[in-house]
Amino acid sequence: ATRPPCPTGMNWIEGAHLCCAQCPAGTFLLSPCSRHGNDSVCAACPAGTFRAQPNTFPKCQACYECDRQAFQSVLSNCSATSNVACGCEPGHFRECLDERCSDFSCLKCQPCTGRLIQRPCSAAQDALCGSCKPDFYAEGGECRPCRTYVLLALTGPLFLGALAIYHKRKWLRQD
Amino acid sequence: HMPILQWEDKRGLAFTKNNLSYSSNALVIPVSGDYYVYAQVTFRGPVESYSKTNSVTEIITKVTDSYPEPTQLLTGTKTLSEKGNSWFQPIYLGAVVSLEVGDKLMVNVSDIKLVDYTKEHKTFFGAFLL
Amino acid sequence: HMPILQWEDKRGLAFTKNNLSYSSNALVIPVSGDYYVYAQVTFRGPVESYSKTNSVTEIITKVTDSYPEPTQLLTGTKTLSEKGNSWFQPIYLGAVVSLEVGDKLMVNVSDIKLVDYTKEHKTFFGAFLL
Amino acid sequence: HMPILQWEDKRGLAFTKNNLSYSSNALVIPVSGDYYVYAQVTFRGPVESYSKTNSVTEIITKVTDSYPEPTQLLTGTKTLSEKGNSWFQPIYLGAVVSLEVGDKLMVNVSDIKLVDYTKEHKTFFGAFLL
Repeated sequence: ATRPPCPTGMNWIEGAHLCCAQCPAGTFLLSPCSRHGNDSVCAACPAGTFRAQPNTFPKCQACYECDRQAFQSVLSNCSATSNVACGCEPGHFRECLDERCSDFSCLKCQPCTGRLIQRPCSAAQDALCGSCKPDFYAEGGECRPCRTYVLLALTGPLFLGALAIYHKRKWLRQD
Repeated sequence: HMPILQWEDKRGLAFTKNNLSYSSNALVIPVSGDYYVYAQVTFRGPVESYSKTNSVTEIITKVTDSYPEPTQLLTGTKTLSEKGNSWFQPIYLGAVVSLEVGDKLMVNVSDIKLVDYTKEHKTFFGAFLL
Repeated sequence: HMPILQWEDKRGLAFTKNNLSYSSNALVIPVSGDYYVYAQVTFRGPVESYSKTNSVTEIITKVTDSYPEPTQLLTGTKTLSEKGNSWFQPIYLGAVVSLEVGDKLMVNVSDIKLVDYTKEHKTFFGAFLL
Repeated sequence: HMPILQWEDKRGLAFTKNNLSYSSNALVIPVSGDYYVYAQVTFRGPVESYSKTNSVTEIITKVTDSYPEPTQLLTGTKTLSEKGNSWFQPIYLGAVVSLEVGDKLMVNVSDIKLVDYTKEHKTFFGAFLL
């Protein structure tokens, strides 16, 4: 079908066989123009749909939704002229599925327990954990607090004490 | 029964025509004949407060007024081996089936919480008369 | 050659349309033209006395009387990563192919023992003229 | 944008029907109407000097001359769990979409280096008018 080029701001409408004015962003072409081209009938995009650019489409595009069950959060809601924008909930970072990151999962930030944080967790990437914090020692890939033996020393007497009371009460109960 | 998916039938890419209609989460067959029926469900996980899933299933079923039990027309079932981290698994089904006027077509899934409903081009369902 | 699947075309869902007929495990083309050909095979394992399988393959092939070698029309092949425990894996294929009257279509699989043929809605094969 | 696959439409199996034509890696729609559009891409890896891939994505997109942004029609995205050793993964997509004359259909992939284009029966793309 050979189509005459349309002036800027107008598109060829196959059905009407005419160049019609584009509808503004946020609207769609409800019905084509009549002969003189700029009386296109445009209507607002219904809720849940949008058009980011001037167009002569018969429908608007359906908004995406943020994957709330997979820890995504809404950065900005869908409007008549823009799709929804999704991010990750606090404590999660984005793992992109392709370079453009149009699809991504939200993964839990690693806690870096007992470690120095070289780079805090952000929306774009996980935390980077450093070496063990002072007073922590490395064992089997984990960082454990050094003062555990001090702790034991303190709890020792308490523990023994508790045992004594327990026996005393049990002994009393047996009379 | 496995949960039934609900569908958007007007907005965006969705449409119904030649009086193939959509009501109470089923495609309703307007005229008897052979139809190519198809559906894709994209499953994804993990989702919070959720135990490990080791498989996902999608079934296209037919319900006929004259027969109480739904008939399973097409089934796609896949075990998952993505340990712990986030996973995506699309299942596509499509085939020719012989249907009667008034028959209802539905899509059942093993677990509705695992369905990626966020984009219309990842999970979709349709049929056309041959 | 890879083993060829046999098909049940009388009972249940399997059926033939616009006088496509199955004979000795092949779909016979009654009139030349462009067909949408499709097949799904659900594989499952492990199967008892069976060494580890690390991939499954489904191929829709065409045999023409006038040409000795079968032509591979559509292929779906998938590696398996389910270590040891039980797995299932559907493979769906479908496309338009140009066929001549008398051509025979068949479905070959990498290993017939791994095919889940227990339910006709899990493993199916068909075609329709455009 | 994600890389776009190029298609061979003269030799071998790939062909165009009811005057659908390929030009500069797109399927050009000759007449407005509802089309069943389908594509399969077989991905395989690992590819030499290549960092770990943990997912593959195939998207069928529509480009309209008069609109600056492509529309995503169908998407298949799958995470990979085959650690290190060689893997292959087919993704099939197919559905009915409403198209206008002049619309262009393309197949985008997450990573073109992972596409197995060696055999046309493993990676294919087409459409037919209903």
